[in-house]
Amino acid sequence: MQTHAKKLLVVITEGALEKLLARDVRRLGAHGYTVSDVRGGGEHGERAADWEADRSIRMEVIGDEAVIGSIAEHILATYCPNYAVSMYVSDCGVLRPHKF
Amino acid sequence: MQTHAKKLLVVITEGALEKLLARDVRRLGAHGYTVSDVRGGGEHGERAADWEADRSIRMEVIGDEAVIGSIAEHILATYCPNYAVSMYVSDCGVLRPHKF
Amino acid sequence: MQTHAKKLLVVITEGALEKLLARDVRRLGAHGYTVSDVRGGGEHGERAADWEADRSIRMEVIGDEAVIGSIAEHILATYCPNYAVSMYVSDCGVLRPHKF
Amino acid sequence: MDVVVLFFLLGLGARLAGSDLRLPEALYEALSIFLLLAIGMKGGVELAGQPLATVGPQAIAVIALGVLLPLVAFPILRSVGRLNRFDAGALAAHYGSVSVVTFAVAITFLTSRGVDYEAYFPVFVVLMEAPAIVVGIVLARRGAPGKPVAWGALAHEVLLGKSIVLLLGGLAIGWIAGPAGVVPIKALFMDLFKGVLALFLLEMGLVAGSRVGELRRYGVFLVAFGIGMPVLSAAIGIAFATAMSLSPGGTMLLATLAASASYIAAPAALRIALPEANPGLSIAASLGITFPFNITLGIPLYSHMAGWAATLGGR
Amino acid sequence: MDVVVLFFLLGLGARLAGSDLRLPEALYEALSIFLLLAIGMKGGVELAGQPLATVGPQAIAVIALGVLLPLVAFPILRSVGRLNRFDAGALAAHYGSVSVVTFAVAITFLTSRGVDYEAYFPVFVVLMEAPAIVVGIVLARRGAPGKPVAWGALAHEVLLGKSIVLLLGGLAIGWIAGPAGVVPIKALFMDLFKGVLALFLLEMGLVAGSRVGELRRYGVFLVAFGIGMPVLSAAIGIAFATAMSLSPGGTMLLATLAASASYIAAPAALRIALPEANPGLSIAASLGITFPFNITLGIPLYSHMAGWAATLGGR
Amino acid sequence: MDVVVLFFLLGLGARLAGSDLRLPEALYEALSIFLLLAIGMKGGVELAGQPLATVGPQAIAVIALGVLLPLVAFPILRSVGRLNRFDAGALAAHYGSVSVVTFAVAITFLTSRGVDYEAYFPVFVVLMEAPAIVVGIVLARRGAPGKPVAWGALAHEVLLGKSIVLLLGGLAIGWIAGPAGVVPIKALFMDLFKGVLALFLLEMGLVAGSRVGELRRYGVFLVAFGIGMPVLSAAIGIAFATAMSLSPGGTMLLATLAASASYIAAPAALRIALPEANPGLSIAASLGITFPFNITLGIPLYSHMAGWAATLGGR
Ligand SMILES: Nc1ncnc2c1ncn2[C@@H]1O[C@H](COP(=O)(O)O)[C@@H](O)[C@H]1O
Ligand SMILES: Nc1ncnc2c1ncn2[C@@H]1O[C@H](COP(=O)(O)O)[C@@H](O)[C@H]1O
Ligand SMILES: Nc1ncnc2c1ncn2[C@@H]1O[C@H](COP(=O)(O)O)[C@@H](O)[C@H]1O
Ligand code: NA
Ligand code: NA
Ligand code: NA
Repeated sequence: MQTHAKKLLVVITEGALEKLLARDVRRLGAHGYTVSDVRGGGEHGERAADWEADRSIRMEVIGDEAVIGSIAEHILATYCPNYAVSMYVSDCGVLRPHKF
Repeated sequence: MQTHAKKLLVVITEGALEKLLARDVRRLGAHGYTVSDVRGGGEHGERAADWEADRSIRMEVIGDEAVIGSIAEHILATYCPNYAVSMYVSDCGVLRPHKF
Repeated sequence: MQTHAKKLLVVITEGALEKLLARDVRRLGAHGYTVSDVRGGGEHGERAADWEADRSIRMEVIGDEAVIGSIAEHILATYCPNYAVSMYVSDCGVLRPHKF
Repeated sequence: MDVVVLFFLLGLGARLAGSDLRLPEALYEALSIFLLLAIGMKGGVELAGQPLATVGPQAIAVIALGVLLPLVAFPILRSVGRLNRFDAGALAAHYGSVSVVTFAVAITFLTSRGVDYEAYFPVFVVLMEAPAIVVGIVLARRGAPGKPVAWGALAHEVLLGKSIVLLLGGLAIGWIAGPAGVVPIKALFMDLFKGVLALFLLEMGLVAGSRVGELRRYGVFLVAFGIGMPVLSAAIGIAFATAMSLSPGGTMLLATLAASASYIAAPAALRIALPEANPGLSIAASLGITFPFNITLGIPLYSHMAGWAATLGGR
Repeated sequence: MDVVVLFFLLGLGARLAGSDLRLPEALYEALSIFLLLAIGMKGGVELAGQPLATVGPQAIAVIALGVLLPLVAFPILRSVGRLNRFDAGALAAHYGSVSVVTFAVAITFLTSRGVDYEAYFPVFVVLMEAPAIVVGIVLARRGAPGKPVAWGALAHEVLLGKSIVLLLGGLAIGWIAGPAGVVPIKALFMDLFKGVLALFLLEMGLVAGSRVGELRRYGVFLVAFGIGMPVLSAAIGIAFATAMSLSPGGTMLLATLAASASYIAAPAALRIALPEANPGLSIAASLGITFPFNITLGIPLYSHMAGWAATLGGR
Repeated sequence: MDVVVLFFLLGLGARLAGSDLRLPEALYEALSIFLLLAIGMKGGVELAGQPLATVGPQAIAVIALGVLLPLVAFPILRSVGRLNRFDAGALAAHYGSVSVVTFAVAITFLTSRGVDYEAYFPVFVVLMEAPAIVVGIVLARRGAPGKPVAWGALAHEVLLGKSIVLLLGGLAIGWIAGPAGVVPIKALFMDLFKGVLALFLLEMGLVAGSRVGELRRYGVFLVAFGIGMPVLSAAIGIAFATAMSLSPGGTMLLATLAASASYIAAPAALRIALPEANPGLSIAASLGITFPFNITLGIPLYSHMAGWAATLGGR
């Protein structure tokens, strides 16, 4: 199995940002993204997902280091000041490098 | 905390493949798998999960490098030509190596 | 993009443990956690999530190596003997190190 | 226009206007389970009194109709539409199979006009689900290299899929329980039927609205096929109905079944059995064009066509 | 056979035939919330007119029944079944506690036959949920080393769990609002009750069907226990009912409550309080055997048994 | 107290007692879709007969009321509450906009007492959703540095959001179909209305119960504002209603709309348009205090206030 090194960015944040983030990551060069519904807790308190203003999402984006870096910086500057956001980056390997 | 190196394979694809993949990964040597419902977008367009033919899943499999490699190769050959599939591999550590 | 090394712990287990784990990880020093609903299969058989006693969750915790280590040890000792638990640790990088 | 169709237009309009309105997927699934069970049950209650001598030959004719329609559609798709064999086979399968919700709207149309029909019609819905799917796959695979069809898995997927299990289950329950037996559950399954259909159509409008955009990608042939094929199928359905001596209401229903395109059973089955086909194409056609056409203009048209046929036939 | 039971058989049959039919989990939860509230409310409305002098002593008897049943089951499970103390305690807890849906089917059985019963029976359902769970845990833990039971957490889990909160809440609402007060919501909670029960039983059939496979793993004792224990419990329930001077309908209902095995409150509570017990065992028995047995053969049998008891007692 | 309010209290009590009871999110969404459609449709059916000459001027007055209320609230929040401009603007927007469920409870209150009202009132609900949101944002942003408001995106979010699309869609469907046209779907949308409202209030009780804890963090001013502001708004609403010559029932309804605070449209819009505002603050106030106050004590109070106003006005 020959893999090619890419970066994986995971963003956990308020459901209200889903549409904005999906647009942003595409604009900043990602070829795709994946979203799931989550719940959890952090410095902004518990987000139990039990009604609409309380929904959280987890977005996953795979891409080149440069693309992932600029997405992360953008989120840090744009959303982190006013929204509940957790974000981390890790290494991953993909089989079809052109795809990401 | 003493961990043992394993590989984590993540496959994001159409809901229609769930049963087939679950069977395949077991057959190829994985001891288990985990599935969640996701939505997202990629080269095959947006998959909004708003009705049944549009559902996407995210499957996670932990295993030895060899097992994960053969699962990834199998998916690449069998499903990637005709289905929307994203796939990546990363390193992880487990506490109970016999389990995976 | 300047990232700081942290550990990511992923625990996949029975839905019945959600509240207990959320309490435990906070007590052991994590600043937060994220939970999603999953289904899957492992040594304890298939967990199809089709009714309440059969639900599984996936919990994700980001933290310092020491905190993640003590959470993992605690789960290993407390829950692994009697519950269906899968658990792995991986490296990740965060942009705001104080947050985790 | 029936009130339920207004719900479809609301969903369609909301999505085309750019609204994010979504029905939760669990609600969509719950409504479709309800509709399938209720339709089946209604037919089953009526089936009790029917002589097998009447229903048997009609059933065979209906299966033949399901086999014939994809055989008509396939060459059109190949020659006029210039589609590859996989896409042509998949579309032929969708258009030969049936849409249960289109059928439900047709029933609403008839009842609101006081027109009678053979009450055991849900049996025909069940019988028309599968044959076209099989024929479409055979047409696509015939002589083609590549992996053979896993007919066992396909039979499992189609015959034990949601549509057939619930329709057939509803039929069996209605038949066993009989008119008196279903009284305690009438308040749910009968009285709420049209309201539930309205909600389901709202969701279908939202989904159809999302597909309209894709039509541009596939061009004008698909739009023409999505309207022309149902009308052709309806005519064929009326010919069959006449041969079967169905009532005027039943003739219109068979025309509607023929004209309707599957978007539950067929997509699920074909995604597995014919992965080379582009699923976006079939769904854009069946949900983005044919379904809206059928429930707004098609059903009234098929009703007229059934009337003309009756006049021609001197009935 | 009542029509609602046919829905159970449809679900069971579909799953055993290998269908993937699934009800969305949200629908399952919604239906169970509905049933618990509706059953509670129905009882609460009736409770208004009851003298405490009648209900009080009966309530104490019912709690005693809930304590007795696991004490009967435990030694059987240990000696005949050769189960370890944890599994035996867990099973004893499940079988001493009650299944609200089995109760609902029994009520449907009685009303469709026009048999009266003490209308405040839902109070007894609430009272029988918890005691057996506590007794089962004590039996398993008694004298065993290991961590002590967190009784506080357990009380929280059981008393504030879905079943008791919604049954009790429904009772309180029905009691406060009274017959006139609930009229505006009757169309939802009363008229649709049997239809909702039917849908819920469809889901239960699917779930039960998934469990049947596991039975092989646990062997013949579990099957025998899953049928024998309810019948024995029903007999004990009838003895209590006779001592409590319940009506024939009430006698049959108490027999059914005794015979039914919990699959909502007990599994949730025991997974936390008795983690050493194998949850698959209890659920295979209660859902895979006892529930199907009760709603098909058990309820008619308990009705007969109640009749024999009445004849014996010269009533 | 109406039975639907008891469901709210059950949810509130269960959560405060520490129960984990949860309604699935899909059920919550399904219920809210149902309520919005049903309220809209009911109004639309009635709108058919109304002369535009009556409704037109009233509509303008209602929009003016929606603009005025945040202008009253903002200075109070800034000076007495010492809130920053963002939080003050956000709260003003919530309290100037409306809560559809509070409106539904008020309608239930009136119908159970046989009081008439202008049946096209749902039109006013639609008209009062948006203006206060715009005003609140302008108040917060006025003269402040920082990024400009994306008014286009905001209009999209509010005007194509769930509340307005479904209310307006329901209105249009009711209006087009007319009283006879909606008969087939009455069993779902009309007969079940109060039962569905009851279930929704159960969920609202659970959510409100989760918010009560947060109130401690925000202090006594928020509690006072959460009760005082609705009463003040109701008085202003009654003045408007008197000027608009509404019926006593309509006067009470306008008072309730004025008094109610949004928790669907406003939070969604403000989270995007005013991210600097703390969403916990607005939601703690509107869901933790004002909503419970309104449906228990507020609505009867506003009914009395409307009565006094009528007496004063010599009607
Ligand atoms: N240490 C953590 N590990 C995993 N997830 C976290 C962590 N901290 C926060 N989160 C998630 O990120 C969301 C927003 O975090 P916060 O801004 O800290 O409230 C929370 O609701 C959690 O779902
Ligand atoms: N770059 C990416 N990052 C994360 N998820 C992706 C990415 N590309 C595709 N996906 C996911 O994989 C699914 C199938 O991808 P595709 O075959 O590219 O359409 C999409 O619907 C997304 O959920
Ligand atoms: N090798 C694996 N890869 C991914 N997920 C697994 C694996 N093994 C187990 N799981 C997940 O962990 C849960 C509990 O595992 P187990 O205790 O092995 O039954 C399963 O239901 C799966 O969701
Ligand atoms: Na057809
Ligand atoms: Na019992
Ligand atoms: Na207001």
